[in-house]
Amino acid sequence: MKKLINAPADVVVESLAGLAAAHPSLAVDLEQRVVHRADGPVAGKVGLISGGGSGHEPLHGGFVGLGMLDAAAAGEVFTSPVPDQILAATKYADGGAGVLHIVKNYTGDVMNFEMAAELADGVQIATVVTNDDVAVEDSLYTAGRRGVGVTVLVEKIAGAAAEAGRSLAEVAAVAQRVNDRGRSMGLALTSGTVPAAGKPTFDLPEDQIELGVGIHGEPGRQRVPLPSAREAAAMLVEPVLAEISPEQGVLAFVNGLGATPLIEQYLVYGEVAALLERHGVPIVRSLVGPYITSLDMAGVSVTLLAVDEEMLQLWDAPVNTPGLRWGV
Amino acid sequence: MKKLINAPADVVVESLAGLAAAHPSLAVDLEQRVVHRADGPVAGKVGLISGGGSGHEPLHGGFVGLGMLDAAAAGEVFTSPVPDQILAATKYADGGAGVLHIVKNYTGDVMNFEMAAELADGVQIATVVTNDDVAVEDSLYTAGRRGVGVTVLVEKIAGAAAEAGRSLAEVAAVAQRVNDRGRSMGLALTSGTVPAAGKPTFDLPEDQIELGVGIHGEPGRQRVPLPSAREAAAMLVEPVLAEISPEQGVLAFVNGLGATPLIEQYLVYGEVAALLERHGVPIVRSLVGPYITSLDMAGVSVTLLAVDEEMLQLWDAPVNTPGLRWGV
Amino acid sequence: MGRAGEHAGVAVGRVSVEAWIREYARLIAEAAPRLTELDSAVGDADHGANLSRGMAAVVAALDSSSFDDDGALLKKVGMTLVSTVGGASGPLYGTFFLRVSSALGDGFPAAFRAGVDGVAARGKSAVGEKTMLDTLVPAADALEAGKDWPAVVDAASAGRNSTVPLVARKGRASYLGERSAGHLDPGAESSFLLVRAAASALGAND
Amino acid sequence: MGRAGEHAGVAVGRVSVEAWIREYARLIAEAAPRLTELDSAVGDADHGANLSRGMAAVVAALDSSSFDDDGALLKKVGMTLVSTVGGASGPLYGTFFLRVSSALGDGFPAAFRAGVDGVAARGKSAVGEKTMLDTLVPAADALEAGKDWPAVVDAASAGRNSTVPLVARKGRASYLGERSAGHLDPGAESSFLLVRAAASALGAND
Ligand SMILES: Nc1ncnc2c1ncn2[C@@H]1O[C@H](COP(=O)(O)OP(=O)(O)O)[C@@H](O)[C@H]1O
Ligand SMILES: Nc1ncnc2c1ncn2[C@@H]1O[C@H](COP(=O)(O)OP(=O)(O)O)[C@@H](O)[C@H]1O
Ligand SMILES: [Mg+2]
Ligand SMILES: [Mg+2]
Ligand SMILES: [Mg+2]
Ligand SMILES: [Mg+2]
Repeated sequence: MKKLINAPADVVVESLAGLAAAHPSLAVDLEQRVVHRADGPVAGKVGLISGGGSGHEPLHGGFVGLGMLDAAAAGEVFTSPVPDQILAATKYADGGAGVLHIVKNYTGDVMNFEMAAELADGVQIATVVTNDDVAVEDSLYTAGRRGVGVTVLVEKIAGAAAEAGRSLAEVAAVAQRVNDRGRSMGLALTSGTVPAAGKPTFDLPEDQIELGVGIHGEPGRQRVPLPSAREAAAMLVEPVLAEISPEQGVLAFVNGLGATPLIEQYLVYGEVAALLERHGVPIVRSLVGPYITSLDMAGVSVTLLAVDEEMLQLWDAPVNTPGLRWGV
Repeated sequence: MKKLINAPADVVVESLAGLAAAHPSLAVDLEQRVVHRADGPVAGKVGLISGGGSGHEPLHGGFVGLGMLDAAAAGEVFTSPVPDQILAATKYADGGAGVLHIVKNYTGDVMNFEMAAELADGVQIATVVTNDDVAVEDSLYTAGRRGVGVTVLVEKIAGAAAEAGRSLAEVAAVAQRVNDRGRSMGLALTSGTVPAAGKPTFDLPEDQIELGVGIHGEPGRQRVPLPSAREAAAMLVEPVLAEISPEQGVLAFVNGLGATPLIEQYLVYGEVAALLERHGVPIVRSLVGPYITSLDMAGVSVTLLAVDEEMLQLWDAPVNTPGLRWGV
Repeated sequence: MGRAGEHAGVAVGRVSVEAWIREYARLIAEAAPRLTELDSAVGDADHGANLSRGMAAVVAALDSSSFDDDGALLKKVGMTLVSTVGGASGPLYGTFFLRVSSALGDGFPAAFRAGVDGVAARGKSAVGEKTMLDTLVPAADALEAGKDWPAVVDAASAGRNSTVPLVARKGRASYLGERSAGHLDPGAESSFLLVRAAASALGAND
Repeated sequence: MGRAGEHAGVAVGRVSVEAWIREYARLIAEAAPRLTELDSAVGDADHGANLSRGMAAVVAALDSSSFDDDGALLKKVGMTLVSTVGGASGPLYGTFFLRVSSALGDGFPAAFRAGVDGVAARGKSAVGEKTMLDTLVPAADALEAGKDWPAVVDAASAGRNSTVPLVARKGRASYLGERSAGHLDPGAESSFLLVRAAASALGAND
């Protein structure tokens, strides 16, 4: 395993220390491994927190700041944070107007956030569970669809709603709506390597990809021969498009999973844009880059959000975080 | 070779098409493979162009926009653009106040920009050649130090100077000063793969790194055993620090070379910051992320710029490009 | 309990509860690479790292504190696991020990059953979904049926092995659908170690 | 020239100049993987891709245009290489052909020398720095000395081989310092092909 780390056990906390050193607008509680706004909690504003396993950077700590998250709890690599951390994040975010928990739908995340919410007396909590990954069947007999790319969009849009002074119920409602109107699908060319495991989570032959892969290196549903970028775009876009209703166009988000260079991400975006044009679906906003990653996995995911006017306004509102910044 | 592409020969133009589709503020001349501001040329403003081989994204096309470059010429992967392209970029950037050519010091880049400048009659041209890589000895008997990380800082700071209405000579002078006061060094954990070559440029054993590597996969001067992040930071910072005079502190830039995840980049940044603190060198600005990459190479580089008040003001000025954005 | 509990089949006492936990920690530390390996096939390659981190914290807590009774000790174990493991197994094993702690007064088999029920409630899961419950439920059944420790271990082992052909319906492995069949569930394996640890530490009292 | 130029040693004519270029294109296409391989060791793994892209464009230009004379044809070759190759070798080979084109009236050996001098001027380089000049300069010397084509090829080959032990002082390979020794320079190899192509196309007129 080749990584620029000291010891596998120290990766998360040392990386957070670096994040704090690089961004004076953020504070990091290294004990609890919680990133929070240095100027928080913002009195009277609904607080937004998220959290999850580490290894998906910039998600979530890199999305803390004005117009997005108030705090983020960083678990071990690919491991949900524990209730204590989530509780600490909740307190850092609590400006008296309640706190929204944005939870990616994984058994561990859901249970740990549940336990934290049970313990957080005195703070009004609402929870939105993101579950946008169409690679997973949403059935009563599974853990349900995973939360992936749409989480970034939920954090941005709900963050803007909170910054605009909306109530906890309103912020939760728009977060839920973004989740409901967004879907994603990803593919991997190579596996990532968890530092503590020391070797790639899975092996992929040189001529195959893992279609429908998760962001924790969970194998996908299917291995298929290495496609061209054009074919890959179709494999990702078609199943996503089948599950959304883009009456007013989409926000198209091509996400790099970690080791895939930007030149390929933009190339894939070009294919996605061409394909959507053939479908007559206008792209009204776009996002291209590594925003929700899976360590050093090579691959991309595509998220399409069927936007409405309100979402667009909130998307365009100022945001100032290490990972996303505009308007300020 | 596993890449999300269609055909190796089409990578550059198809990726540029994706860049243009994703960013309405940019226009792309796909024939000449030149990215330029959609609102350019800006009358009366000094134009800034750069260019070089592709495979270093977001450099340079991702740095076109308000407060940074006016146009960028994209060569084939790791191959300098040709004079025709550089000439086309020069014309897209020419608002009547002259054009600054920002050239990374590689034989091919220097010669092609030279030929373009010879052909560009009617446009006043100044050239700054960046050469900040301390891994290469600067001697009359070599091609000289390579231009690497400092190029991003030159483009940002000189771009702000041009946006502020300074003359060509003034913009060139500040660009030169940034180059002169900045130094870099990089290391690779793995080689990148040039699409047309189809296999990694070099092989590195699992327990070794290439120290002093270039951004084109040029092997470094030395192979050394895989260091810890702390040791790696020292290997990069010490030789850089030895060649700058940071009286007023530094801008510290930890750059991911492509496949190294952000969690490791921030971890390395933390080590760099701790080391600089031990040296008594204050960090007054920072930048962490994959800004000048080398396809899917794993590794990082460190650039330290000995700033002054003027550079800081220009650094903080608004910039609106796909790769760097703030204040707008 | 505070002193040896009497019950058909198995008995458990103060020293042996602590011994159970310490033996479990030892087995987890030893098995961590294998647990992570199993989790690589159907999950995210962290089950061994998660549990060994948690059980190391538990051992540290045992080393540095004293407890009024077994209930207090097991409560500490549960809270420590909740606070240090994360992922799915943290809340699940944490809940297990918290529930065992509360129900110890009813004897070990009933307390074990309470723990297992806690896992099912927290995980909204049941036997046959390819999880740790496939090990834990047969072990609880055997304990309540008054079987001796070797028989309890056998039941746990058979339950664990039953996960191999199953298609997962809960946890990360469920994302794999049919492809999850053919692999041993990592949580079923770690739960087997929990039962084996109980057998060697508590079974000594038989 | 426009018609066969007479000079000691080698002669060159209209058809054969075009044949030289076409033969060079053929050899480059064939050798591209090897050239890129050589460039992997000391450079950035693109020399074969660069030149084969350029020479394919040259062939396309030859196929679609007609030229008044050899000078015009070689000028087109040079401009096409400048416009399509990029990197270091584009300006260098481009300049080579542009200079040869201008000096053709002085006979092939003098024109070849002019091309080689152009490379040295554009590259600010000289023999012994582990570049294409190590092939081109001995070839120019042999041509001007009136050697026949086999001897010119020998001289080019010896020059090419001389790059192996050299430490590079120009181009990307110079970044390697001492580690550049022990590798054949990719440009020295592609220049050898240029001379070999000349020998088979132009040597036919001997
Ligand atoms: N809903 C559930 N109910 C019971 N056990 C579960 C459930 N979900 C997961 N598990 C168990 O947890 C194990 C995985 O634990 P671990 O790898 O530590 O957590 P994570 O899946 O969050 O990475 C699985 O092998 C399975 O036995
Ligand atoms: N200054 C120079 N003078 C002469 N030849 C040079 C010089 N620099 C490089 N070369 C030649 O160019 C070759 C490399 O060409 P190529 O790989 O196409 O360009 P790049 O180095 O830009 O990738 C080298 O092998 C060398 O022979
Ligand atoms: Mg996990
Ligand atoms: Mg090159
Ligand atoms: Mg796991
Ligand atoms: Mg080259």
